[in-house]
Amino acid sequence: MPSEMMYAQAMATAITEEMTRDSNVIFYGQNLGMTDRDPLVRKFGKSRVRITPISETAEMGIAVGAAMTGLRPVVELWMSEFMLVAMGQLLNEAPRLRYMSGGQIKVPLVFKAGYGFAAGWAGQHSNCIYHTMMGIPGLKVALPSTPADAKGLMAASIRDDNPVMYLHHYMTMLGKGPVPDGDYVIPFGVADVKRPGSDVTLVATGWMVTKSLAAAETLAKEGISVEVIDPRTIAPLDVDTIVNSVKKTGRLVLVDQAPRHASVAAIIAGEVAERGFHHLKAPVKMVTALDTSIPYSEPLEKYVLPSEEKIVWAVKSVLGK
Amino acid sequence: MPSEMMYAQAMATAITEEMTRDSNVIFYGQNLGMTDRDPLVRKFGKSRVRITPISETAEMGIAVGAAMTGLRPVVELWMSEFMLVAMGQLLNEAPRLRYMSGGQIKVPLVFKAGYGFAAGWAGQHSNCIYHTMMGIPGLKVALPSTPADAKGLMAASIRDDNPVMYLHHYMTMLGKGPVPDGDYVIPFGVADVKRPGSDVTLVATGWMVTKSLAAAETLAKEGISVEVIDPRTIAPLDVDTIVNSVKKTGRLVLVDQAPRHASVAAIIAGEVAERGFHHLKAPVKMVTALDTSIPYSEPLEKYVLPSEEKIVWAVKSVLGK
Amino acid sequence: MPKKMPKNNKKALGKERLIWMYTQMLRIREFEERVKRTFVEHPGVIRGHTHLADGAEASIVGALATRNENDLAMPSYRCHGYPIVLGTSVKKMMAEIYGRKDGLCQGFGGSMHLADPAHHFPGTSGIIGQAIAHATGAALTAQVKKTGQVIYCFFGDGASKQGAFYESLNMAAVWKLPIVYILENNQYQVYTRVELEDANAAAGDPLSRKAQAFSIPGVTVDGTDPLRVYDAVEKAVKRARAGLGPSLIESKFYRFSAHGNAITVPPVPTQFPEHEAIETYGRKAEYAAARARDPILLFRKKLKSKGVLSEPAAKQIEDSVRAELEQAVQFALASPFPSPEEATKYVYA
Amino acid sequence: MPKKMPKNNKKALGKERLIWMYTQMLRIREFEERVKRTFVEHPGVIRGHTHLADGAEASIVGALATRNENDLAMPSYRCHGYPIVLGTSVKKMMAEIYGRKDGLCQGFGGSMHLADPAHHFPGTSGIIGQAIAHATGAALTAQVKKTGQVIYCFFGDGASKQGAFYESLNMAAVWKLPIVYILENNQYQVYTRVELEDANAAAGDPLSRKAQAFSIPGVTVDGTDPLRVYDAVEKAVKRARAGLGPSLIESKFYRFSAHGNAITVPPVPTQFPEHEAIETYGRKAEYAAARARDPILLFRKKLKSKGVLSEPAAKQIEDSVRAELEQAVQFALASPFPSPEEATKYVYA
Ligand SMILES: Cc1ncc(C[n+]2csc(CCOP(=O)(O)OP(=O)(O)O)c2C)c(N)n1
Ligand SMILES: Cc1ncc(C[n+]2csc(CCOP(=O)(O)OP(=O)(O)O)c2C)c(N)n1
Ligand SMILES: [Mg+2]
Ligand SMILES: [Mg+2]
Repeated sequence: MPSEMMYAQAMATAITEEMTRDSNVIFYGQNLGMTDRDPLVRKFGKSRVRITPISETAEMGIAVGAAMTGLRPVVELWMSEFMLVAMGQLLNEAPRLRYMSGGQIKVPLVFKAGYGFAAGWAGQHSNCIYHTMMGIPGLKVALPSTPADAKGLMAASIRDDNPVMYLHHYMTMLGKGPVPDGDYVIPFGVADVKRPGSDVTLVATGWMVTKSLAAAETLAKEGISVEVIDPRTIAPLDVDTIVNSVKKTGRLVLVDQAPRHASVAAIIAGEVAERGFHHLKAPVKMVTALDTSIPYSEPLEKYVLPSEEKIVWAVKSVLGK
Repeated sequence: MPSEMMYAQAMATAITEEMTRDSNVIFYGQNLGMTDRDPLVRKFGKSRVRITPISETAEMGIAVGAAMTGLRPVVELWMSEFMLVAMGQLLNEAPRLRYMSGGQIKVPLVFKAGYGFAAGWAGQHSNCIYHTMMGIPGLKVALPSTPADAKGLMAASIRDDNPVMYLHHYMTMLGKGPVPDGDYVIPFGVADVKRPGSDVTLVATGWMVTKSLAAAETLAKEGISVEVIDPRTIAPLDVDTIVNSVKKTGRLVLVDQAPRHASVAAIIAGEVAERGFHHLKAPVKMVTALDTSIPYSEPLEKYVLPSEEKIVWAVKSVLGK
Repeated sequence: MPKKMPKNNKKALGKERLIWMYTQMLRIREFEERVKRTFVEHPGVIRGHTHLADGAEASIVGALATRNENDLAMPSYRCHGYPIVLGTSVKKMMAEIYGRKDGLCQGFGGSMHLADPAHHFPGTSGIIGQAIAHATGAALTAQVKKTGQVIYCFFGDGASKQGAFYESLNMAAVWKLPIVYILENNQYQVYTRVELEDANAAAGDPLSRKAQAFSIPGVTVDGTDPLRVYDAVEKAVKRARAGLGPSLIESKFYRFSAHGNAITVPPVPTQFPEHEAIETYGRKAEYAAARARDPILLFRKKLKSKGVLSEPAAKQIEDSVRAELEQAVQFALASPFPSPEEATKYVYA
Repeated sequence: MPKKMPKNNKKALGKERLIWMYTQMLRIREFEERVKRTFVEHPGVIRGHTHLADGAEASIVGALATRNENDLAMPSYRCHGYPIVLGTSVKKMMAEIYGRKDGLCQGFGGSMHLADPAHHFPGTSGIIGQAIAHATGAALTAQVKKTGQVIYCFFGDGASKQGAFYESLNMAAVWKLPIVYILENNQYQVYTRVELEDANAAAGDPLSRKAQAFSIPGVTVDGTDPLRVYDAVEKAVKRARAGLGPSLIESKFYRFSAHGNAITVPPVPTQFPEHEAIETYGRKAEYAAARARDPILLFRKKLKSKGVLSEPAAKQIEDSVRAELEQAVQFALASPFPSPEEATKYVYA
């Protein structure tokens, strides 16, 4: 029985459910569980729900060590850019230790962070840095776009025996949608067709899914049928579903909130150039952020980010319209 | 008059020449300039040549602050993975401060680090992490493959008014080649055709250029003419030169030491899927590292990295052979 | 109303300088009040995240009153207070916070990233601890170029738990850089009380004890009294200028507003919540006690009792500050937005 | 030859335990001698970067002699010494360093990344400071799961300048985690003498003073004497086990070999250079003095003078250690390489 709930709530539900299911799951981060009145503290106690200083290297490194020795930490890191001060733990510790040990240990942990807060947070708080986490063997990366995916991927992340980067989008936090009750786990590496279509394949993640679906709706009114695919996890990345869709449509538009060379869009374009080339009837088209940092002022910020209009234009352009 | 010198020497020469030219250039890092007998200390003094603790965040952050206020720091960071503990300074401070200030300040600095040491350094010291530095507006990234490029790009990096990541390849350090004497500055964003050819375009950086040239030589004996292009800088990335070559050859092989989704190869493939699609006669082909961390033992390490044989095979495959 | 800092001729702080200090404290307070009122009076005009300096006035002004003309101030994202003291235009500051073309950074930076290098304010970072390293780098420039400058580096109690703090102070100590580290202990980092996250505080020790890790002087000072802050910082500045290296000063005061405006997703407009002491911990008495020790009230009282400030003079300063900031708000509201295409400027120098 | 640590029944260290300690010190030394000889006798067999523990024997053994059966040891990349004491097979260790199939990590890790979780050695990181956080996380597991374990976290003087050190110790102190931090001050980080990069050392203070930043106990101990190390660590372990939180112990000794094998590009084979004291600084006397205080010689002398160790017993131990390591080298040399396709194993659990 699905309930209607907000994206933020869906994540919290999954964390609570997993903590109930498995006493090895702990949850900590800055500015959470301050007092005994905190609901999670009340439910799970101060040993399993902890507040941390502004010490990302220790927060993340402690999670690695705790995961190596039998816990399953979930770390709230707030904004993904904050992790940049401790990127070694994400890219060069958590995903490498098992491999270097010849498979003797595992490092099951979840780093949770938001991203892409395009609401006047300016140059250092609004970025998409997921490209830094791709191509890191041993690391999985989830990018849910809907409340249901938010829950299902959080459950999957916590149950996974590997380090997982769970990135939620700030602009979708208050969005509502149906979320399955109880055990609901979405496998990694399985893209979701958010809207079926036949003329053009469109791939997007996070908030860009919302924008792309709006664009698809607009285009439908003009008789253009767009298939919107959300990879949901970018490591592993479900290239097959994308290539199969291109086989059908022959055209591919990629929408990404990051600047072009920091985008999943470019990676997918590259994959399709290799694996889907013969199906393509037109060049792929990428709609990404412009090559600037994110400016503070609203008109500037709007200008550099992908918009529904730019997406509509791109879809038409691959159709030669 | 070019002199024959080693890659390592070419970098050092450029640093010495630039420090001589401009007294605002300073040079520091771990384990350098320990004593008064050190040649750079002797030449430039202990104020401009400094030894640092193992404090990458401070080393890099101090460079940012020094650059904001009038110096041009060059920081020796040794292995690029060491920077991961301080990645915020590279990705979220140095390249953003000018933009956020509305152009009031500039941050001219060079972070120098080696990478890709495929010589038994195992899981945390042998990686290619340049993909993390792409798509970061405000940041330039140089990846010289020859002694001449090593010198010319170092001079360009130090003279540039922006933060520059200068990545040298450990496996090419002892390689010799002709290096122009005196002022020699290679502009950013200009690819170099390392070997002209007509049948297939091959793009590679760093040590992969060496391997690709060897493969091209082998293929030449079989009558296959390969054009080897080295972008030399990946931010900015000279896509035009690559697309123009593909216009001529119709075929593209991309060689990269990083795992597939952490590669420049995938980014270039994406760009060509958009901008060079109509010139392509066959799917692009990427030769990258396998999706593993780098293992210690030699047969394992060899297995996961691109090799001359894999490159030869890829070139033949895009030719349908 | 004195804007430029009057010179100190005698050993003690002269009347002019004291009045100047008081005025700057008022200007900071009024600026922040107007920023805060903007959320109510003009919802949506200020975007993102804004952090106020009310409560910090004595600490900021006491510290900066010790500086020489060319010394630099380098704080964190909670950055409104300092440039006001350095002589930056409050009009341009307000316009920046409103995202306008006439803003200090032409709308590119916003509240967290004010920058005015012409007024010895090179710019700030929104990422905790990182600017401590930047300030240390500015001190390196001063040392290498022998400019005689001292760098004033400000950061929070929370920031002192970031590796950057520790690494920077160690390097500054080894290199004897001309810098003074001012740890503004307002006892909260967002919702977190300092004893929940700081080992010194948890043990009942002052945070200035961290100075021991670098074998440098570390003192704790009452940050609600600008004169005590002045004394402590002056000593540290002298040490720095003499080439003896950095000091750590813990300045204790209380932040009066919530950490920042509440975080919401557009189109829900942002507002300022209650202070965390009340909202999270229910510590109403703590908050009331802190407000009773408002540094502006205390300093006004002291100046009056010393005969430095008369009632009419106080009134006149208040009026002129109020008028100045009213103008700033009007200027900012009237300023146009930058045109969108300008967004691609300033990426590269 | 006693491999498993004998129990301590009395308050003082008994004879059996002392002999065991001495034996472990010898085993570490002989292991490192054989690793080092490999560079000469079998050039190219060891790849990458290898760091030796000769000089650290007393510190390692003195510390680990205090442990309970389930306590974990978590050091850095200079990791050969500890697992030897914990009971890891030296054959498998040598085979790992030789990159062989029978290696401890099947050739995936090499010298810097030995791991043997079955023997309380979860694994190491080659990136400075990062493993201090991992060890702290292991202590969190012990606390949350109430295992009663204490974590022994080892790292170098150089590593104590990495933000991870500072952040980890603060969190361990606030959370009162069961962990003992052992700062192995061998006075060098690669080429750099500690007073060139550490503010405490530059001021002539001990590095244990850093403990003040966390309001935890900090002591400095002579790391060439296993009994002094034992005493200091035992006290800290008791404190940790009692739930009172971490301690910082600075153990001072001298590394006898160069930092690691020289860095070259293949096919030029790697070798061990001279110690940096001589090669970089020309301090021959310093090096000679340190060698004269070889912890193994000192401890042997002490045990003999106390009547704990007889000459024939010493000879017998030496012979058996030598034979054991000769076997390890032969085992490693005879072990096959892993087959290439195995490289894709172990990426994901
Ligand atoms: C690396 C990093 N982690 C987390 C944050 C989020 N954050 C912004 S302000 C802040 C609190 C800082 O507290 P403090 O240093 O005491 O300064 P105050 O706000 O009290 O002036 C936090 C945690 C950040 N900006 N950067
Ligand atoms: C973050 C990082 N920076 C630099 C290095 C390179 N490095 C490896 S070992 C080492 C010296 C460490 O010295 P110390 O901590 O004193 O340990 P010791 O080698 O003396 O045992 C350095 C700088 C690294 N591995 N990681
Ligand atoms: Mg605070
Ligand atoms: Mg050392």
